[in-house]
Amino acid sequence: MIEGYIPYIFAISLFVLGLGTIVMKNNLIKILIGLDIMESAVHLFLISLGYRTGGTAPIWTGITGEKIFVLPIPQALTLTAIVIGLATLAMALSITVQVYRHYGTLDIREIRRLRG
Amino acid sequence: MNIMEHIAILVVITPLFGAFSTPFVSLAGKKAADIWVGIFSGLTFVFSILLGLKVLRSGIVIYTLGAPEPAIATVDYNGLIFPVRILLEVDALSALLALVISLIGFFAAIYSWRYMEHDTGVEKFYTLFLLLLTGMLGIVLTGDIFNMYVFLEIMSISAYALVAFRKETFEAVEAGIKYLVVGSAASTLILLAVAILYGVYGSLTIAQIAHLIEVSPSPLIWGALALYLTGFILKAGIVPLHMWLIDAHPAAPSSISALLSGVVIKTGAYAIIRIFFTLYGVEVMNRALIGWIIVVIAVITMFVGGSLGLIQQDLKRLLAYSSVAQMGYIALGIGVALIAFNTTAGDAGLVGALFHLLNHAIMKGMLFLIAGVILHQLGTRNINEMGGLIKKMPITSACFIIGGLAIAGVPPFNGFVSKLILYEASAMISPALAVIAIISSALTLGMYLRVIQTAFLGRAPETLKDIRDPPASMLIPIVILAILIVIFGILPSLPVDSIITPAVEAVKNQASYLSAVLP
Amino acid sequence: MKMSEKPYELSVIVRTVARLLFGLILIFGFYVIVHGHITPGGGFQGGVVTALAVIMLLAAYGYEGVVTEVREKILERFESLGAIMFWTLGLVGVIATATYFADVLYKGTPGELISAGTIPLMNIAVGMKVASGVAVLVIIMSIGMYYSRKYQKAEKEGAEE
Amino acid sequence: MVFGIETGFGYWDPLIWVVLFVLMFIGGYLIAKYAAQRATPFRADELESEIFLSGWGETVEKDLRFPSKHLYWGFRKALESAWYRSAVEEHSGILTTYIFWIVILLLILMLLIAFGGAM
Repeated sequence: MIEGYIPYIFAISLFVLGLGTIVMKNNLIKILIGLDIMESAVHLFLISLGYRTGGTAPIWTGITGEKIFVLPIPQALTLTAIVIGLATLAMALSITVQVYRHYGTLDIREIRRLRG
Repeated sequence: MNIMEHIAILVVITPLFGAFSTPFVSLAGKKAADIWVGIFSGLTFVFSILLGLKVLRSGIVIYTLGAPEPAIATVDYNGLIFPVRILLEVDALSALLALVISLIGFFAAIYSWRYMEHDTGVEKFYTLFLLLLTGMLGIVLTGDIFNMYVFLEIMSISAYALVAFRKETFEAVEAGIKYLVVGSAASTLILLAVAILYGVYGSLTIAQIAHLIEVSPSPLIWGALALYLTGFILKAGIVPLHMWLIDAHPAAPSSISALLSGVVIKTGAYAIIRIFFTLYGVEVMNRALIGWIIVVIAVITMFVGGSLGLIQQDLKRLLAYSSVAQMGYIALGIGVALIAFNTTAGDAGLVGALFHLLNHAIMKGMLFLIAGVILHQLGTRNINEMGGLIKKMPITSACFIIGGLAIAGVPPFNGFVSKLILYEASAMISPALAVIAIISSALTLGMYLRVIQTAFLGRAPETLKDIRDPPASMLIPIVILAILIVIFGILPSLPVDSIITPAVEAVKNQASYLSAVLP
Repeated sequence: MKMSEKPYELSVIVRTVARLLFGLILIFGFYVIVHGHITPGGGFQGGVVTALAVIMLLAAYGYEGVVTEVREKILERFESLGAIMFWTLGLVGVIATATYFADVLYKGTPGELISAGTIPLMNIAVGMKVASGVAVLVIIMSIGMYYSRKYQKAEKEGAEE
Repeated sequence: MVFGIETGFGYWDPLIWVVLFVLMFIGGYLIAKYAAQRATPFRADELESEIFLSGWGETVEKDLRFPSKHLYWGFRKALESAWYRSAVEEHSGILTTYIFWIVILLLILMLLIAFGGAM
């Protein structure tokens, strides 16, 4: 039953990919992209936790009879996490603009006046 | 509307309302915004005291959002009842943390009145300040792991913005972006841990997950524990993930530094305690292994913080290194308590850790406020450019000397008492630990003696002629915190018996935390 | 071809289409917000759609063109107002002797627009906050672009002298 | 009012410490006062006022200060090459180092806890 695990495998691969990006890249924007990939991996993981085969969106449609819904709680969690991710990303990009204004570069090997 | 009934949620929503109403109030001028923030942080402090009294009187307080009961009967599982709703669960540990947070927050708010007078965009500063308070209070009061993550992010994002607040300086911007990247990486790890726990147990309530872990521990939860631990070790600023702290805490405005060093990193320590002792419970985990991991990290932390603090020239950077060292002491207490749970040593470790947490919040809060006074009056943070300050600003200098000696563990101040408890607790596990702790304490003494000798005693340089004590609104918080240091030093049984011991009992008594929520 | 007087603006086609679409996008955003409790979507999604209208204008007209029409100070007030509205709607539950966030207003029939108590009101509050918040965010970020353009221009003039 | 506190297996009473400290301070002050009365007064402008260091006359500046950076000099000198150089270098200010440590700690904790965490 490999099909059931495919989303998890994707999520883990994405997570490792994002982690690799933030460890290996030197450009600040690329690091932020890596962070966002990591976050998206977790979102994918959360969403696939609530998936049920053949399920529909968990909203009230008025149709009577037997129906399968996907689990709504992971979707709510993911939405919250997306909002938080958006806020973090916006903050990060705003500070990045300031970093560029002060340092004239986005190479993190040169943004290192604080040390020791 | 009975206030005591809703006291738990009021602690969280009072600063939240203050945060979003401040932009409107600041239309009436900066003075109005000052008063408004003072009122709301003061109200939060009062509500925290009331909450603490209620917890001490009637045990764990449960507050469910949107419904009278946390539990709901399921259709699928034959009417089985289990908690699904969002809830606040306040035991003595949470109440202690809430009290410390709102105390330091209140003083930092009053201090900010005059400290931030030369900055622009003060209403945004106040909004972020109150959001930071909201986030911290939410973390310690919530009974739900996903809400803990949400509040953690509210706290972290406000903290990133506040660190980068003085965006005209390169230091603030650089520290801000570094703090942001490592902080969000850690937050992602924590979110992954939450997702794993949700995937395994289908619940987010701490009590419910703890119950299920007790019943059927799955191997996946240990991966979640490692993720959690890494995330919160970073948030707590423990070595080897302390480097953001050293950059970020000095870069923030000083009232925020006091809050960051005093209480924000303590929420990481709180979360570690909560995860070990309540969420996972000591019965299912390999206490010796995990305890020794924490102890080893703690010992390294103490040494790194103490030894590197010794060579710093920048006053706020030195204070940040001292924070790292003191977080090591708190972690040492937690580790000892894990290794020797429910023995004399373990209890002493927990008492020491929580008492040191309280003491360090007071001491480091005060020291950072004083560093801000020096920066405000002198315009420099370099220790070598200061001198003879005790003649120019006697009250501030006296408070700094008290705080410096207290944090270095000199009797009869409060830092000595909590460190003594930690020495004895760790010596019961292994005398070598106590020796390293004492050596690290000596290093801390060295760095504070250096500051006291250079900056406060000796002769004043020619450049520092007309330096005075700061205005009253900056001085009063410092003096009150200094008085608290002395009182807690002379009368250690006062805080220990009244608030620390109930918190320790709450940490040890996982069953009552669970039974308060589970039907 | 002669360079435009306003280098930050896109071509006239883009600008016209942006002007035309502006109202439609706003209406769609409001629709998603208001129907948040009965269809997929809600305050956050609708708010982002609404903010997209402003962002589109920003792309077409540049910071200098938009900042005269959209006051970010007023949008910031709106953002705070949305948060306060959300907070107050939560407090309604406390005042009605239930708990915070309790759903105490008229529930109605499921599936109708006027139903579900305070939830649609909360959606509107969240939509207000998100729409103005995201719009302000992008406007403020584009200030950076504005300044860099100004510096480049100043440098070029300096080089010519 | 209880001043003391149990500390695991010991007992700490700050009141006794404070009382002893005050008593010894007063005692020391009295002894110093007494000695100052009894001692022969210091005569300036004579041979005794000159400082000899290992038999050499030493000229010393008027405001002799003990620079604070010499505090713990031995400790810092001893650990200079073994610890301080590498520790300061490690805090390089490069963001990748910071993240690298997160990954390292995560891997270590994963290995230790995931395979040894369960009781």
